[in-house]
Amino acid sequence: MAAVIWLALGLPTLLATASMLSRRRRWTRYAAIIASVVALVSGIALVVLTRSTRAVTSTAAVTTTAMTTAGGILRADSLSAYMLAVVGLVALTATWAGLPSKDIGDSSDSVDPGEGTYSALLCLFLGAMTLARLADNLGVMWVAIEATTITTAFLVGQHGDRRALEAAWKYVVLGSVGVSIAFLGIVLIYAATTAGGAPTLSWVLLAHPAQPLDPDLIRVGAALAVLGFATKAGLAPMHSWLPDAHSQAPAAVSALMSGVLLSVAFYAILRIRTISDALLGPTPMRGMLLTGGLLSLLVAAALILTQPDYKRMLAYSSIEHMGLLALGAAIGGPLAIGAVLLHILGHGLAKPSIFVVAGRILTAEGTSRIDGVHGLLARQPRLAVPFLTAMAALLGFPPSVLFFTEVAIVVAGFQQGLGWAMAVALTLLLVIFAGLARHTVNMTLGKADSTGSALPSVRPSGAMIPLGLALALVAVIGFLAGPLRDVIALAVATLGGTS
Amino acid sequence: MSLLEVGLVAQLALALLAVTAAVAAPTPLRPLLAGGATLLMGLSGVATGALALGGRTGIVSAPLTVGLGLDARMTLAPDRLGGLFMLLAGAVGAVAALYSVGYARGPAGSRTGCAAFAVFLLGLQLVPASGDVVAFLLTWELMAIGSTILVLAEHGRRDQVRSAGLWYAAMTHLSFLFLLAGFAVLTVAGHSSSFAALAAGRISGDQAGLAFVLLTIGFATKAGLVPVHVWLPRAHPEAPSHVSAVMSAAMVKMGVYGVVLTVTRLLPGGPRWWGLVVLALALPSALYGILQASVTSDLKRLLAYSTTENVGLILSAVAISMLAASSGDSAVAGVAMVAALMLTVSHAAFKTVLFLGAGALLHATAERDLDRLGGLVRSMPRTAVAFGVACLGAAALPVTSGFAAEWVLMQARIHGDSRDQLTSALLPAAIAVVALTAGLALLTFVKAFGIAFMARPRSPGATTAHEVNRPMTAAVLIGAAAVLALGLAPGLTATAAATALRSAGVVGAVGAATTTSAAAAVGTGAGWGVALPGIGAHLDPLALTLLALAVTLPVVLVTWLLARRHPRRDVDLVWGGGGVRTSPRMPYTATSFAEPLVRVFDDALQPTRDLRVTHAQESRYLVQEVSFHQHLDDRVEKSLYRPAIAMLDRAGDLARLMQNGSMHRYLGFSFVALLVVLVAVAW
Amino acid sequence: MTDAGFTQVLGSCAGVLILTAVLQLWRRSLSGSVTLLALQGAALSALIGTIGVAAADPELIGVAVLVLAIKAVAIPIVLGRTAAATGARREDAPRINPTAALLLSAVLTTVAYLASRPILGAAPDAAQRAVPVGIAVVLIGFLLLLTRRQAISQLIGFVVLDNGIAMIALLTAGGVPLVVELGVSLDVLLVVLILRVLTGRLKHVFGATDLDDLTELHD
Amino acid sequence: MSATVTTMLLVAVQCGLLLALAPVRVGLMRQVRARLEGRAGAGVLQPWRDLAKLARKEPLRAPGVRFGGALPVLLMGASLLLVALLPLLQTATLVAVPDDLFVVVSVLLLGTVAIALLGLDSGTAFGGMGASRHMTVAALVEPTILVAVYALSIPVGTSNLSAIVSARLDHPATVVAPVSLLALVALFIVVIAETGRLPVDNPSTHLELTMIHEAMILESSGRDLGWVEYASWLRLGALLALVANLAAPWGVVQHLHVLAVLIAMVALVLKVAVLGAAIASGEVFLAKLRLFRVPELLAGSFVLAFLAVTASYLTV
Repeated sequence: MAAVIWLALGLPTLLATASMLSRRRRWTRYAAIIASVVALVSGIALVVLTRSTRAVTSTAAVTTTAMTTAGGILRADSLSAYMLAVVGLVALTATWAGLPSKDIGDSSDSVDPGEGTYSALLCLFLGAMTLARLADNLGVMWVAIEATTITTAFLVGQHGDRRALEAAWKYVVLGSVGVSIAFLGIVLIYAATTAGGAPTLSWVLLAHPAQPLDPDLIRVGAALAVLGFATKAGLAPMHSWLPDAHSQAPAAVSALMSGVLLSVAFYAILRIRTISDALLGPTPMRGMLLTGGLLSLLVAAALILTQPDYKRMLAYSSIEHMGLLALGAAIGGPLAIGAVLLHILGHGLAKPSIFVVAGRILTAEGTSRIDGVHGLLARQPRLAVPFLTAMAALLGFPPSVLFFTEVAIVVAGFQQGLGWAMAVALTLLLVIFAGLARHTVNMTLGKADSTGSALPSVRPSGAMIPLGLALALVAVIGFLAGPLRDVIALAVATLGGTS
Repeated sequence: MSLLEVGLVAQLALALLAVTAAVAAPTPLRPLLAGGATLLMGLSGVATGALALGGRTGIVSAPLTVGLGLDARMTLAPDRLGGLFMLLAGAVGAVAALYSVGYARGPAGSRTGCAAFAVFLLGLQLVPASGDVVAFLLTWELMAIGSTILVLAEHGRRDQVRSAGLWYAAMTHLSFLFLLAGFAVLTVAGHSSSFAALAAGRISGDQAGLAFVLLTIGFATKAGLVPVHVWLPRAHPEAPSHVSAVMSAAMVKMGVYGVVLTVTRLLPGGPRWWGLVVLALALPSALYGILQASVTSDLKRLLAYSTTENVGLILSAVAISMLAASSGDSAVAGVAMVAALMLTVSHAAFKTVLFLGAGALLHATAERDLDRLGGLVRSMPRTAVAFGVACLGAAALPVTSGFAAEWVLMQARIHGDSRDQLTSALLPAAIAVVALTAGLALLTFVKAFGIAFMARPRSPGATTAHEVNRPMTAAVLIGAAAVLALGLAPGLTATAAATALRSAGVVGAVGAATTTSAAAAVGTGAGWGVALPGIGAHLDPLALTLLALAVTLPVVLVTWLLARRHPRRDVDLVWGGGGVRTSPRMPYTATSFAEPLVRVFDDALQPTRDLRVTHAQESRYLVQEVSFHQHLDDRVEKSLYRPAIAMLDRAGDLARLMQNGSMHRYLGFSFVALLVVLVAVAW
Repeated sequence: MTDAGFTQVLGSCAGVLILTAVLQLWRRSLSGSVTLLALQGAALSALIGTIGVAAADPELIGVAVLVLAIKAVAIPIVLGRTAAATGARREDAPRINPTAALLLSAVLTTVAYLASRPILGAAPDAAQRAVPVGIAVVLIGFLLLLTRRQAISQLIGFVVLDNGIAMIALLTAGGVPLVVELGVSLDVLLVVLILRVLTGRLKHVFGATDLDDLTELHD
Repeated sequence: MSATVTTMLLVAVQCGLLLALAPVRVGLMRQVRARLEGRAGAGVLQPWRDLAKLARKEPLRAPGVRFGGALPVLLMGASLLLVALLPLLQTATLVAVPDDLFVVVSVLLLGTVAIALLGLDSGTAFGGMGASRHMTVAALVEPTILVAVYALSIPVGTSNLSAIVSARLDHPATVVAPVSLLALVALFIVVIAETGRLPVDNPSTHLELTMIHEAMILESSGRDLGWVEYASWLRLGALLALVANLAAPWGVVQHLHVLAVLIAMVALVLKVAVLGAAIASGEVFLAKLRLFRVPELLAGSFVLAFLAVTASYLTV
């Protein structure tokens, strides 16, 4: 198992180095895809391994410079393995679908993937996310998450124009500041352990009920850590970087950021929530996450309603989904947490698809304004059909898995006596639905001849297979009870949601 | 695997086949293949529904990744009540599918259109089969997405389609969210998501009340009750006609099914205010719906509003039943519920024909504005006959299904309990409302038929109209035959309704007693009629028809004798009203037909009128041209929804100002959040 | 080192840290700010060193050297060069004038004391008593980020914030594990480098490094 | 002779009686009016002579008119059915076809629809105008009818007209109860409106802008017109007889006997004649209401009916 973990971490780094150094551009095009496959395969391998042993505490790999007292820095359990598989799957969708075909020249939204640094950064980004999933040490997890900011900073600013630069600046400053607050929280959590004489940042030990911890410090620390990671997870009011970064990054990068980067940060929140809940009971975290979740839904609702830009609209839709996840996490319990984990997968598959399509629409239409795009279904069915399908999936129409998770989260909310919060959330979801539906309909439907675009219609290109596969997966995973259900149950158990 | 389970699986398989055919078949064959498969699916729904209605049981379940129960499954397990509605949905779907074979050209016959139609019907047929919350919501949403796609199908032709689709999508989602919340409350209160367990759980108290209100609003939205009806007059006209037929005749009924399911099975024996809530929704809907229908001139919009009216009537019957049950009058409760189901079936029958007929008119003339139709009885005799029969049904005239159903409803009302003060105050008002509704319905459908099919063509399209192709005429004629058959033999429907209620445990105070009373309250009288021994009334339309024939026969004979001696003479002009008879501008239009009514209900309808007078250039005292426009908006939409939407949009614009791009402001958000957390935690 | 002496040194280091932070709010010259930042880094390093010596912990002393190298030397040099490269000399018009900012820092310090109540616990030792100062430094760093218009100033604010966090880490838990510390330091350095590169590009594209220009992306 | 056959025979007698007397009743009313207005009048049999004349004439058909021949027959059939259903001579009704209130109203409305369609079928502006007004009045009348008879049916507990009449015979006091009076007045107004008498419609005018009934039948001629007129007279006769029977139920056969039937026939003729004469003399003093004030009249009658219902709750 240790070998798998090392492989998962090592290969992306290796690929990054290789593509940085390599002069052969044909090869580096596929580096990120290979890295994604590595993450996916190792994730699935770890899922299988953790499942077959059925051990929540599995063997851990210890780094050479390990100075931790107990356990190791790297660790794979059902949860992290599942999350790693999600990263791999989503990254594969994003990188494969984001691969522009060769015949397309330089256009506003395509990046020449042959450029070594681009591939290298993508690989490093993937590696950092893998590390964040596999780290047992909160500190290392923090480092990995901060590393995602560093690796993506240039990816966001890839285009190099004013807007891209602005987005990158905002992204780095807001992200780093937010994550710094998270570090402050982690520091305090660490301080809480010193009282017991065995200081540790190991998540397993912290969540262990026998661990002597200072409750006050944990309360403050967990609150600050969640607040900090909420920045990277895109929860309101720390979300401000997100629409800018998502709308300016190349499609594949926005896809990756929205699909997995947010959920990586959210994964950290989930783990910290477990620590806090084990010691203090659910109340403190519930308050924070409820506030964050409802605020995010509110922000999404308010800003989607009259949003003029479709890439920003999608970014706000990500905020909406993160808000839902936060609500689910606030609710707690096996039903809600299971739904949250599945929602991460479902959203992770649907959102990259729609971001990639949005990127292609931008290429074809030359504008990212909603009122600049008309009658897409009639003019560009190859863009409009996947766009509509992915939007329907995101809106939670069955058979999209998001339908099941939303139902489960709402029911779980009522179960936990949070009916009022659910009522607010449902109201906001209706507004969001109306807003998204309005913009989507205005973009895609209508007469073909009413185009306002001055540009000649560009024939869209790019792989359709990954989009099709991803959306098909979104449609069937709600029903695929067998293996996935067990995996999620184990992951929920890992988060202490067994009761 | 029981026969019923086979039926359920067969529907799924046929739906899959239909979707495959829709996607894979070559364009010329697509309507035939996809429509054929959909037709079969509808028929399998009819068969399965009949089995369930007959009392067969069966469960089909599918595992889920995340489910509500411990075992995370969704189940299909129709009971008798569900069986009736599945039968209904299947029958309507089958007729519409037959029609679509001939009708579905263009957008409605595209790959997406055909596939969405199959999905729509599948959802529709499986909603009443659902055995738990997840299955219900899932099939409900399948229905929603399928129909939304279909409403939007003709988006490339008219611009209104988009706004209609949006209204529809938003209102449908509203309905879904209310249902979700309602079922969540129910699931929590009953500790189970399975309908059987919930029914056995006997939930009561505040939670039951909350669940009831949430579910009722959700279902009312789907059923198109005022004030959540706004999608109906927009979506129905813009959808392809066979889709509007299914939407109006069957999908809207799922709202009715939901209410009946809630009050008879999930939350039986609710307090009296529940009945009042339903009544308060139902009566205004009936009146408002028919009033709007009577003054509109868009044929499909008229039919849509008429749906609101009919659902209002149906639910008023449900409300009477609930009120009667809560005051312990089980006979009336049973009869009223039977009346509700009979009205449902009857409305399904005639509304299918009306929408399909409207589609045929649209197909033949490219017009759906009554003001531009006319004289079609000559060019489209078969459609005219079917449409006429359906109009009789809609106006509840003998001897159609609508008549029998309204008769049962009226009987329930007449015998409604007057023991308590509130009911006795409400019942006469209810009767008056229903009577006015019936009167206006009469006017509306005289207008619809008379203006569309009689007099002279008022537009080029109407002049050159031709009878539509065979599958379409076959579909409308089958529907019309059903309207007549159910009218002549209402005993069939009544028995089916009573049977359906047997499993539901009927409204009422205590399950078993009322169960038998519903069965006892309704029976087939002599022949095929319907008898209500519980309240001592019976009706035999067949005998009535015979009597009518008996008294008309001498008249016909005399006419025949006279005609032999003095044959009819064709002349160009009889009296002619001044000799301008031949002008298509002369016959009364739908707008002018409704004008007296608009004047009577001026305050309620508040039409916007615009009178423009163009003066002659030479003198201001000479008028060159006068133009008069009158426009009737949906008042509920205008005064309730539009301000709300405008307010939301303003709020959205304000929110966008907040996100103004300033780095410092964004940091400020984070900073404030940090301070708040720090202070809150220290507290 | 005596206990009293330890407390004395600890106190003065903490004092320098907060003082440099507050002075940052007051100073307008960018080069002055950079110097203050270097001083603050040195104070932080001294603080770590003091505690390391007191606890006889070689690891901490190593960390102190690392911090000295990065925060007192490397980062100020990088910043100084950036400032020179972009040609920005003064923070002319901060969003809040210095007087208000100074008063605000007093409020923030109060908040810091308020907020550190649960952290201090019942019987705080000498090191822990300085925690509020750390929180105050964090908050003041944030205030710098919030009020400064120059890109470099924001960078400085970020580093001040980070110094505050490092100080809290040291005071509450005696520092974080070395592997984490290494990662964190590397990250901070990289963030500063990236921001430096971005500042350069800002200068190149916008012709200035005034953050008020960055308002093109909005709803 | 079994009860059913007897009942059927009586129904046939009832139909025959009204068929024979309806034109006479019209003649009588016209005669009364004429005399009151100081004219000689055409005699009570003039309507019969008119019918005979119309039967001999050939009907004309304009292009586009499709149902000019069928609708009058339908109208006539509906009117006859109405007559057959009402408890005019006897309170025993056909077992298979009870004289249920709703059935009666539906049959009445069937006739209304037939004549409105006739107006629309003609394709002229007047036909449509008449149909429109006719249907508007019908729509507004319906609530009053139902509520009024509902008020009458509450004490009896059934909506069967024969049961209501029978109950009034058994308890004559109920006839003068406030419920009954209010309901009867309401019903009377409704009958006036539905059958197109003054002040709702003027049956003897051809002034285009005010007419309702005449506008619809302008295009009919020959036997078609004959049927339409005959049917209208029949309807008015039947409804007047119904009102008369509700107001003064005496004479209606409860226990079958040949003499009783004869008495019932005489009583019916008398009641209708008196009522008709009363209406006719009343009409002399009335002017036609403006069309758009008709709803006020109908609303008034509705309120009366509604009060009747409320009163019925008070007395029960």
